[in-house]
Amino acid sequence: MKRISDHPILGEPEKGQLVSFFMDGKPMEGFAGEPIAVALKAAGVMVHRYTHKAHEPRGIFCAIGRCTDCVMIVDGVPNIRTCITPLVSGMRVQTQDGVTALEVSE
Amino acid sequence: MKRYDLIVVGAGPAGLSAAIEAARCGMKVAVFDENAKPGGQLFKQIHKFFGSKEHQAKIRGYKIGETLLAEADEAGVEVFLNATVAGIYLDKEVLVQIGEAMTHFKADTIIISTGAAENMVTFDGWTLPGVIGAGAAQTMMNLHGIKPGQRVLMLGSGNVGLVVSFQLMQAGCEVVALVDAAPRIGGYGVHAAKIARCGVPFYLSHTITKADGTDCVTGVTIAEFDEHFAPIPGTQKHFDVDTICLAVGLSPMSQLLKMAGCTMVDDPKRGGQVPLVSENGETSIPGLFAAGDVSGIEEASSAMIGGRMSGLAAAAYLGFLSESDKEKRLADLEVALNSLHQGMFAPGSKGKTVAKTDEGIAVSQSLLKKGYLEDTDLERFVHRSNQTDKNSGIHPVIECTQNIPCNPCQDACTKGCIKVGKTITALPQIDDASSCTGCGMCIAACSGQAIFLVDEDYAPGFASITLPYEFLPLPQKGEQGTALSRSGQPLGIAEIIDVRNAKAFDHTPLVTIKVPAGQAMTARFYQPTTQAMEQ
Amino acid sequence: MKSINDRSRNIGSFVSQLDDTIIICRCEEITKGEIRQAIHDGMFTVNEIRRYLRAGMGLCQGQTCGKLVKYLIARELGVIPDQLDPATSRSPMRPVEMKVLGNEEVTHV
Amino acid sequence: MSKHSDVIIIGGGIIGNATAYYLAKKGVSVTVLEASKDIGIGGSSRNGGGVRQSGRDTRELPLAMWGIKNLWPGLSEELGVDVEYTQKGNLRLGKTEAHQKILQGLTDKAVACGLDVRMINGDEIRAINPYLSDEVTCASWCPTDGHANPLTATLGYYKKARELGVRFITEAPCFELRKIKGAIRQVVTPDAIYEADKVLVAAGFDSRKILATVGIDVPMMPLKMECLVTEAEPPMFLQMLGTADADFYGHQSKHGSFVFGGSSGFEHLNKDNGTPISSSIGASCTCRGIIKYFPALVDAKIVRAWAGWLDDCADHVPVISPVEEVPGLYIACAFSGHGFGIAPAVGYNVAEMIADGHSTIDLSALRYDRFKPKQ
Repeated sequence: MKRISDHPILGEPEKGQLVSFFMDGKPMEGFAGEPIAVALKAAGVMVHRYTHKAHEPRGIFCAIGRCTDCVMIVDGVPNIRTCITPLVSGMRVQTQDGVTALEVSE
Repeated sequence: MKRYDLIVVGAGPAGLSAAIEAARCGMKVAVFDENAKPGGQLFKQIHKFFGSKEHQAKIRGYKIGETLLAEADEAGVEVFLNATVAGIYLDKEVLVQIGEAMTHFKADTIIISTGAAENMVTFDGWTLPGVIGAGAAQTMMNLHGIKPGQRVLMLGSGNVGLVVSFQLMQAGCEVVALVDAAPRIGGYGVHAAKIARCGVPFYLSHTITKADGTDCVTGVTIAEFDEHFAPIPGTQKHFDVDTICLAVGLSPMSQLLKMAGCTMVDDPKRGGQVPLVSENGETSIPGLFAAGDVSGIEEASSAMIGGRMSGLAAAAYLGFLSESDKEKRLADLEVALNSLHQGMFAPGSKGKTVAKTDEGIAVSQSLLKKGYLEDTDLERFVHRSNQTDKNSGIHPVIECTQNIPCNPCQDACTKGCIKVGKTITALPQIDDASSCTGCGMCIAACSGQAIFLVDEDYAPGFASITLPYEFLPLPQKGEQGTALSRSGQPLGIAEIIDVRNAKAFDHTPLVTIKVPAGQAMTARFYQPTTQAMEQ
Repeated sequence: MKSINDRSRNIGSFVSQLDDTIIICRCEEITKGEIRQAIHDGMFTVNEIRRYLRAGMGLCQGQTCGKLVKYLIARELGVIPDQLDPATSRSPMRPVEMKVLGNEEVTHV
Repeated sequence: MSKHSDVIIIGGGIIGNATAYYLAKKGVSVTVLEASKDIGIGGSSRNGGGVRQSGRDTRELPLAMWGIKNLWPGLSEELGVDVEYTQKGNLRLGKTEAHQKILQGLTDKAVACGLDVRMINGDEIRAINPYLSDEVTCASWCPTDGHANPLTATLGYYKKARELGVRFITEAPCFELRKIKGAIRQVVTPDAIYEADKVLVAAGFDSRKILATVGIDVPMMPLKMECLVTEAEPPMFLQMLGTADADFYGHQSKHGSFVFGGSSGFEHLNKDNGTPISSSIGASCTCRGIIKYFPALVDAKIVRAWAGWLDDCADHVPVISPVEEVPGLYIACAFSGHGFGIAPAVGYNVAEMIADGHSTIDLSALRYDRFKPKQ
């Protein structure tokens, strides 16, 4: 389990409503308002994008919106920093390949 | 144009402190922060702070953040969140993205307190998902309640690396090793000791040579380096990990100041590009100040004082505070700041090797290289450790051996057992004449978790040791587990004879274990049996 | 004259190293070898490396690699890093959509 | 090291670097003195990258046409650096009748000089670039125009010139030119006095101050302009764009970023703090301008905005000229914001002028002494 259910100092994390969203077409669940990257992490998604030149995987690196490594396509818009963009119910999140969506075989 | 007396950029410890002081002087103050939550790094700091009472010592960072916010609110400071400053222009104009729009603001004074950014190191595979900054780990676990990974290797033994390693364990992650290219541990020995006694090995003069994995990290190789930074053959070690955490220092995030046209200097002692500032943080542009890490990397306690100083200076600059009041109040703050700037971790001591404490005691080399005190170090440091003839029941053992600015233990003991004195970087002394009641307040007050209550003759052949235990699940009275040494080595069976979790301890439960009398000065941690089996 | 100002000074020829393939600029995927080669091509400043290779010109605008590039240049030129300026700071400090940047209150003159 | 060379070039921008390269190719020894710490820090690296002929004054048009025909196509290969030259045409856009009139005037003049440029209507425009909004009703279309990367082109010339032995000295601002026995001889900097038989002043707006030390004036003023660049976007179009109103210009780079210049209407009045800095209104204003032309770019993120000074000449046309009054002195400045596209041709021809005494293209219309008072 990736989520911390109880913490010795902080107790139980405060979370929003459990909502569903889509990751490369697949339904997933996360808490509304938490960063998209956190919901993905909880679901075990490590790769957020593949780089343009070398097609190398990238994921969360700085987690504070600075390094821009975790960018993905969110509701059709590329280069969205998922570590600081709150999750909204029904969001369509896609792995980014260069600056476009990664083609995912169903 | 919306105009304020003062615009503060960054709602971290420095920015909020500055805003509070300025607003209390009667200024109209706006604070902009790009994050959804204010407080900067404070809300990721779940450990108890060092310093003295005036520095809010023994209070956890996030609590200090809550206090600052309440104070800012009370003082009438307007805090704008999700408000990203795009740039600072001529005439102290600030362009801010708030929501889906840009808004222009002007101010007669500006304080930049944008904090710091993490440094990075490169190695083969450092771009793989699973390699993260230590700040990222803190953000994930302490703000968003998610583990960065299950098995983590930490690179960097400065205070950030040490503190985050401990936090990772608190969050339920396993820290497999702590690695640093330097030959000595950079952070406080007490932070290192907390980790070492959990069994985490330290590898100094080592660095990462490769992160393995195709789509994410699956392992890491480290190696010892010679003086030319070349790996020494045969010293490679491999760990199966899913996360590599980098804590290799911070750099001031000073771009806004540079854009504003402030004279900048590159000062390695302050972490990189910093503005040229006066004592109160005023830059080369009159009325524009810098406070906190952006003007030189330190810790939050200093940032809060620096923030307050620049807030007062800004108030005086605009006539909201008389020069004489300014001088007086700044002088007090100067004293508070200076008290933090003493001892072996003072900014002036950066990069120096300190061989002896201020008291003239040789520093433990084991602590610097392995993260824990050797038994042979104890005689020099631990009061009463060799006075078994005098033991008369429970008494504190303070394993605090470096001159760090901290004194809550002194205030915590109502019996006057513990003395630090006026200089808060002095090593605490135990007054034998005073009688310890075993209340445990000193343990809970010690930000370094370096105080233990020992009773050598708890029962015939057995000693009791009371230790801080900030982990879950909390052991239950009567259960049996393993006593661990300072280096995390199993010593034998330990029985839990008491668990106390008073509100006054502030989430530092005190666990008392019963161990054979011979382990009174060696057993320093407790491992539940279930955990030992899992490993 | 300060040491790096004479661009014809000899810094030796480019010799490839084992770790030249390591990425320095994560956004633009610029390697250590490319940066070292550029220094030997005469790019002696952080700004020049940016412009020549795009290192630090990607989405994060050099926030991650800025210091790394500076240290690489310093090492290759044999100077201390403090002698080198960082890249010029420019607005916006964070990437911002054109519709947002264009959406400001306008007071027409 | 010797302080003497055949030619000293003052200014390490693209004009200086290109001239240095073409001179070095001819075997001439050259020293380039650059005032700042960086090569190509001025207008050379702060422009929109246009390599166009259309919209130019007829006095500089021959230079532009010659450069596009003879130098730009092979430049990447010659310099060993990808200058990203893209020759896919230039659309100069209009929305109103007034715009139509401006564009028609420019087009007529260029056609008279032999340039393939013509006026097209809205449908034709959107056939070339389908992303343009319906507001755009007319444009001049020059298919042989294009764009390139000013950063790599400037530094490419520098790199190649350096390889050929040109000596570049940075942080060497010239504060005085000195004549010896009636001819130019010395260039004085804070750290050293450099000597040469010939001196080219190619220092942008600073040229005026430098030339004044030998009593020569070029009537120009620094004018601050602002540009911005987006994150990389999927490829959309390859043309260079401009407008009749000059409210924006730009292109999509090979890398995917859009580079746009724009205007807030205050450029001639903008202040700064000694370095060209963006105003608080420039980028926002440019964004609004662009969105009107390209609604599809609303979500593109701006990662960086910058400002630069251009050396705006009294008649908005460069001065490229020998100075007979000061034997050995040459001027190449006052490019008025459209120097990048002609820089290779300027470098080539100025190198000829300095080394051979004459140039392939007749530059007499760009002389320094052309400025006459009103009658």
